[in-house]
Amino acid sequence: MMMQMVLRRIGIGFATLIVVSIIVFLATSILPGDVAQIILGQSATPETLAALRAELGMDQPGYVRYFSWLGDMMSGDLGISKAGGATIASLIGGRLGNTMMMAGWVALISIPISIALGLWAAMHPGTWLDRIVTFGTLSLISVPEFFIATILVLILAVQLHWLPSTAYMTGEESFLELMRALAMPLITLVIVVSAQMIRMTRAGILNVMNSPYIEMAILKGVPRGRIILRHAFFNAIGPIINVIALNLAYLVSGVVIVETIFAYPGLAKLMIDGVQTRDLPLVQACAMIFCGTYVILILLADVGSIVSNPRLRNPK
Amino acid sequence: MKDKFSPKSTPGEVKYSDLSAYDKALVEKAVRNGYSRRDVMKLMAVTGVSLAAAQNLLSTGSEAIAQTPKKGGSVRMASNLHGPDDQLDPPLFTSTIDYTRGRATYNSLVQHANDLTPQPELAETIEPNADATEWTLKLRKGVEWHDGTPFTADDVIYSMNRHMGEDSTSVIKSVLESIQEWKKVDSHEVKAVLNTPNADLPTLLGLFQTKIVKNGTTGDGIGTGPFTMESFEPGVKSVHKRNENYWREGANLDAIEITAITDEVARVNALIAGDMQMVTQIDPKAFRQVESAENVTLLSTPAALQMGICVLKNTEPGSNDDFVKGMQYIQDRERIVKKILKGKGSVGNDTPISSAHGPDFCSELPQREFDLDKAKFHFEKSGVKSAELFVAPVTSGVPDMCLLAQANAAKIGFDLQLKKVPTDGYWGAVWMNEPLNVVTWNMRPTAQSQMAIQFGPGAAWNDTYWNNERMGELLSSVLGELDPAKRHAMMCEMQTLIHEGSGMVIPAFSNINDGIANNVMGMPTVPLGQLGGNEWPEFIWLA
Amino acid sequence: MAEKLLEVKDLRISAYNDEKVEIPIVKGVSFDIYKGQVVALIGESGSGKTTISLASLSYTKPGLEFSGGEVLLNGEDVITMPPLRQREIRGANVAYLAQSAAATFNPAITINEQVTESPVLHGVMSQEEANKRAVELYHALELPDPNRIGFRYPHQVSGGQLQRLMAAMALCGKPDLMVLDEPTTALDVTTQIEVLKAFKKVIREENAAAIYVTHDLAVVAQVADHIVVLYSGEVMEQGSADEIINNPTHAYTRRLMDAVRPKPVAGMGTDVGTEHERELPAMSVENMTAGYGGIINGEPAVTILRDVSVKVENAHVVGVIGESGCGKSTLARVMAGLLPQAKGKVKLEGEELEGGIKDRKLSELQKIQFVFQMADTALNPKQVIGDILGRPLEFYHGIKGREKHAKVAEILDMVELPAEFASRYPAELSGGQKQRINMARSLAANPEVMLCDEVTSALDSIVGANVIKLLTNLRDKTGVSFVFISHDLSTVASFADEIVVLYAGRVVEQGPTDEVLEPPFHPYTRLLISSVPELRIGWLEDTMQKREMAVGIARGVEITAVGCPFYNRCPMAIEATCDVKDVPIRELKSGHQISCHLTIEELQEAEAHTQKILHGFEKVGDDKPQKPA
Amino acid sequence: MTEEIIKTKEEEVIAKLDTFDELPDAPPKRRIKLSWVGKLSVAVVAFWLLIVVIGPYIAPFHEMDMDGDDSFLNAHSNEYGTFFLGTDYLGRDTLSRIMFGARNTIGISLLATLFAYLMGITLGILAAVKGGWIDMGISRINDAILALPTIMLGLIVIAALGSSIPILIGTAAVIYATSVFRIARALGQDIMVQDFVEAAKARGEGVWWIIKSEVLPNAAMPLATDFGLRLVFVVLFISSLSFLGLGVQPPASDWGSMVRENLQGLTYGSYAAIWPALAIATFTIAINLIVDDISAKSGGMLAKKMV
Repeated sequence: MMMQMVLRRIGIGFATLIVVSIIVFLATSILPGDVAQIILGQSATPETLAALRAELGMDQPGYVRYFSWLGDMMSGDLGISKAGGATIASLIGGRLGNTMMMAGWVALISIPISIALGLWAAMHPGTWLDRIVTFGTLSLISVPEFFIATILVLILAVQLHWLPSTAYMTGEESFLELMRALAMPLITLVIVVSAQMIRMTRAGILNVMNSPYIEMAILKGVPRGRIILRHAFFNAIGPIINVIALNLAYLVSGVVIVETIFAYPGLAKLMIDGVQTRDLPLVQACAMIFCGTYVILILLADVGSIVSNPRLRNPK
Repeated sequence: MKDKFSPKSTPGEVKYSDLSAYDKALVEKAVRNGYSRRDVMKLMAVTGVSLAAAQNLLSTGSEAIAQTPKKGGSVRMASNLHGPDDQLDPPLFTSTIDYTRGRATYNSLVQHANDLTPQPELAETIEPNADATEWTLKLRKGVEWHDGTPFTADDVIYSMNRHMGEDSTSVIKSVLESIQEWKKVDSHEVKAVLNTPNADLPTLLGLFQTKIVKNGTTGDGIGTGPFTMESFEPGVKSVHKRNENYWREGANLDAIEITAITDEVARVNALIAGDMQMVTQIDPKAFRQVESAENVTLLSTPAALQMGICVLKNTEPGSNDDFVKGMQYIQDRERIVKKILKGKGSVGNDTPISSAHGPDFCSELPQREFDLDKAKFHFEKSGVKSAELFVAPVTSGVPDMCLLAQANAAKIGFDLQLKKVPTDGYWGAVWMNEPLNVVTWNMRPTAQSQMAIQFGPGAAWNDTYWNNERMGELLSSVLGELDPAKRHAMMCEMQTLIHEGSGMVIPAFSNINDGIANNVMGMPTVPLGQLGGNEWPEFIWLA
Repeated sequence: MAEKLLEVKDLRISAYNDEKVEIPIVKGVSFDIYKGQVVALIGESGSGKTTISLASLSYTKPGLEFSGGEVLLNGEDVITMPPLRQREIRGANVAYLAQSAAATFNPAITINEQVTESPVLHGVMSQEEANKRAVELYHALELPDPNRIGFRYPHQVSGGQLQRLMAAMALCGKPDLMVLDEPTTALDVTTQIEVLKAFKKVIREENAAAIYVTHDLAVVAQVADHIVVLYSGEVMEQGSADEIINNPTHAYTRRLMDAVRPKPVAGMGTDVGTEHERELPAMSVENMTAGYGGIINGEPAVTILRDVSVKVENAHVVGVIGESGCGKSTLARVMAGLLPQAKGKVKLEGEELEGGIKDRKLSELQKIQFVFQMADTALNPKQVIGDILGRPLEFYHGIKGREKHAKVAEILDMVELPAEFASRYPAELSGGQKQRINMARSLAANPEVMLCDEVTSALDSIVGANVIKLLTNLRDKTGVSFVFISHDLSTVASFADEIVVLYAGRVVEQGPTDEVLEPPFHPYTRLLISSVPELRIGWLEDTMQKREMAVGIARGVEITAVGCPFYNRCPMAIEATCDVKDVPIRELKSGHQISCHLTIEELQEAEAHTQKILHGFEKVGDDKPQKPA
Repeated sequence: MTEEIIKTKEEEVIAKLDTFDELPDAPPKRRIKLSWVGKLSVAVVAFWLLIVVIGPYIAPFHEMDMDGDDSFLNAHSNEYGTFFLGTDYLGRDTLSRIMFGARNTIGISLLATLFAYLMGITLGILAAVKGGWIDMGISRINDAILALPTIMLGLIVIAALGSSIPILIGTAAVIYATSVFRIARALGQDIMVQDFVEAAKARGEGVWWIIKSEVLPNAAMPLATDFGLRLVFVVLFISSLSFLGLGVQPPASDWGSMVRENLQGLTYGSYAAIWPALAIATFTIAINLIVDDISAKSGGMLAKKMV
């Protein structure tokens, strides 16, 4: 029962990834202006172009390139960056680390905060504190994140000089120095992500709050804290896990703007650069990583909510 | 003793050393800002000296600033662009960040002084033959590569040959076309054989891409330069440590870190917040912010950094001269300089040459003014009702300049549509392809090379496809001409030809605007690129 | 009499709409409850009975507010008490038992935790004590496997068991007062009476007081000491159970009485007019097997119905009865073509029909109409009645425009509703009215056969009775045949011409109503008949002594492939026969069939035996079952 | 006397019963009632929609007139007129640009969202009704697009096809159609198992009739509330693209790029970036509040009963 569902989810995940790979390949191969031209820039002359094109092997038909590319992907060979000439693995390596580190810290901070605040707000619906939380989060998700980020920089870095305005890492700083370097993007992302998750947690709980068993709990004289934490939370956990997963995916792939503003060498920024230099293998590799992460996270979320559901966990 | 690089200076009455502290500071600031006429006037007012004296004072001043350095410390520099395609291989250098890294890591045969006169670097002497068709270069002895091996003629031959031949992917291949071949004379002497006379060869040998790499290498960071490469991550950053057995006096800083912050707002904030000591490309929007911040200085170097609109002559509508005239007359040049460049620039006269080019600039050529009636007249004469201009932010101010042109055109009922395209792929796909597009050119060290590269008949980058035989003759003959007066006359004729006939609209020249922390001293002011023509790594020091 | 436990004085509760206009729901109700007394609040939906009962927990449903009067629990007014005090009394002094245990048990928490939660939270007892107490209650409530059932999750036990577990939950904290809100309404009769029995037993043992909320007088008769009859928030009449039941004074009470169907006995079936006679049966099902999931060589993955044969004569009402899950709805769905059968034939006027709707002709579809159980969900909330009724007219008969309007009015009239309802939305109708519309929609198609799936079970007794009346009229007027599916034997018996008894997907007995309700009975039919509560105080006790009840009940229904499905509950089961051999169909006179391994004679004999026990000596019925000689 | 009263009362009750005038057990469906917050929000949204229509005609300046005394000035006036909200980095009137920008920001988002809904609902309902392989196929492709980071997708498409308003609308529409699809599909599946759909099937109705008159009317309300949220996302998405220089192109003004291009002014007291940011915020927050207000009716009632 449960096993079947989990397996089914995994199957779906794979199917999705295949489709993703096709879309990514097509999407990237419609990019105009070819790498050779980009590399040579102003000095591009017909013969130099031809030479470079041949060298880059841009003359085979599409499907051939797709399958060879897919094959390489499978075997973990991400190919050579056309522009840089370095292997993509080497380019991505460090960036992926940075992205993961950032995502990790943000998750570590924001998830507890969000769930706590979300539950707390759901526990006291209609009170002015609840209103503050709901309106506050609402406002935060309603303005562009680059605005939030810039305001924070102007206050914390430019005016008060408390924090560095960019996430510049030398690589040999101590843990504290590192935290200081990452502070600004961290804060920004925590704010952006938490706002989402708080709202969803609250909504998820209140959604369950309409069920008869909650009324029963009230009629049994169960205190509100326990109603929320024991009776409501465990039934709302599915959607909550899902939201967390989505936000994690966003942290890995969607933070272009924050990375740009804070000059943080993350994967998203790398992909942008890749697009701008028409570095297709690079773009494809990044895209696949992003989608892979997304699919896996969603998969985990699904499995999580399946497992968290007693109906599926222990069959009749 | 090792001889030291210094900008050449004419002897004058007033010495920097005998100025009061206040005046010293003033001079310093003037030098920093790349002294403009305004600065000179100020100086004359203060010190009550003659123009020449003031000029000299400023140059000696800059020398003085460079002369009293402190050792130690390190700086972080943020350029405006970088990516996975960052280069350490000189022939492929395309961006400021590449140039800067090159400058820190390698040397050229020749180096440019603040006033653009070529100075010997790895070449001790450069001697032309009578008709300047064969140049003999004596190479510096006792120079060592970072890995300890000695620098010889073979390295030079190898490096220079990489710009030549069919399969060369060198960015400046076409610029060095006049060189036929490089001959090795002995271990420390080489010959350059030209197919046409070229008095400016020394200048060309100082281009960013002509850095000398070790024989057989393709720019792996082993150079003879003032700094050794500690680490290099394309699109992230590079770290450089002082080269302790540098052949010259050597850099003052222990280390420099070179990175880029692509977001202009973030870049400025980083400077003001003190995370970066030097940043390039300050957008005019941010001038006030930088100037009003007390811990940083806005470094504005007058240069012939042209903000150009290319009207292709080989196709509609550019083939119609009146249309070009119309485009030239709708440019509100004063306003561009005042409003868009916030005064940090100079009015252009639809020629690529500005006062920054010194004596070769044709000041006699009457300035073309903003004149809507003339524009209306010419547009109507041309019969063209509307046109589409492809705009990319090739340099700060250009898009806004086009917006202004559009607004003005609208006033006289001409419909100038702007098609904004991103910079990526621009040079490949739009520039020299679309009938109307925008362009910017880094200032070339000589007026001749500047005009040759853009307006030489059949030149690879003749980006308005304006081919004029007379222009061609002048371009080649001027190189042989050694009499200043005649030379100036020829220069003037060429500029007039461009002003009248070409498809180039150049309403303004932008200064090179960078920001540095106040404690950064001894900035060179070479107008060839960002941050003193990227010459800074070897010379700056921290007060 | 013991001292007062709860005193309700002129209680008033109101709803407030968006304009803050007061809408009184409870209009000044007063009654008392003494220790150890069971007070029944009886009334139909909208009578405010639940609202009143909840007031004793100082609770009102969202949107409602106390607007007057007082409710004294042990002399303390629960309406005015501070929130924290409210929490104290809830669960500790007053416990609530909701109608649907399935919904009120938290699916994510084990039963034991939920049962013991309240007393432990209120510090009435420690977790250990609570657990012990819980297990005791499980025993007392005759729950299977009482020592381990607590560790299960709600979805792992049957509905009847959950209902009893809920009682355990209420009782665990030894409350002074229990509020039982329609606790048996959702259950099958056979389950209902054992749950009733269990409740009564523990209430006695615990000497607890209780408010018993229901619309079913027959049930009340079994449990209540004192009865309060409510109508739209007002007390119509109240008094001791005996008074109310044996000589009600208020007309409304009498109405309620009438709505309670008498014990099903022969001769209740209405005789059929002959003007609609035709030689072919309107519809028939032959040796049909159906179920869900893919069909592998004629056997569906999950078999619901096995080898079923039913005939529906013209202008006849065929009542299909059985417990939930016996497949009676499936039978209707197969006939309607909503679920293609795996085996066997479905015939309309002798013509064999295709399995699925897509393969059936429009005329065939039009002749067979399905009436869904829940009018609430069967009517599109976004369509006005006019459109709902108009559609079949247009769809089958191409009637449009003014003509359609006229026809709609006509049909509304047929179901005794005013024509102006055509412009209303379903939500603006009462349950009964919706149900009429629901049937009217099928009528509009002008069908031969109407398949009515539990159309009355969601309705109040009086309303339900009216619907039945309507149905019979329609049959007589139009000559439509009805297949009337219900779990309530007495309802069916009251007007069906034939009865089909389904058990675990098999037809165990079928025939003319009179025949079926006469001995000999199939053991299961017997069980059903004897389970229907009678409006007679003491009926429950009597019934409980019948052998077949004492056995059977505790076990669940098993759908078996071979042998007799009733084997595991049958008091007369024959080892190694009933469980393995296919069941023979015993033909009695005039199409009366019983499928049982016992011969007619044996069944007759058994019936006599039961009667002896019933009217002979008093004797508790939990001793060993013994086969009749 | 009293007996009589009681008698009449009895008769009333019985009369009621006989005329089948039963009390509706479900109260008549109320139309959506908004709290004062909700009403205010509606006003705000209405205001902006009005600006979308008339903004360009009532704006004191044209969006590309550089008539201000200087860039980054706050409110002032000169021979050209009064700059109520000051000027932007090129000395253009902020107020006018906001008025013009409304058309782009809101207009584009609105259109994009509409198209997203067209696509999402059509495919979603189709998948729900048809099920099987069609459902499987569409869902997988949908998931795949959903898996691609929105900004990335936008970036690639726009890098490929250039940035024009139709392209922007198309891109946003496709990207957000995915989430609409999911909702529509879920709703569709829920509705398809409702009895009244079964009834329609039993009657022999065709798929399209069922979709048209059974599924869509019942899916309308939830989809409508979701529309608001979706719209907000699109507004922010467009703004983000503007941040990366891929959004609406100059001289056309859109709020996102206005915030972007004037951010620098903040450091020396120019509000040129604040006003458009406020415009975005008021619009999006208002919509969110309306949605909250509507959905609040469903949730939280019981929660308030907790002690």
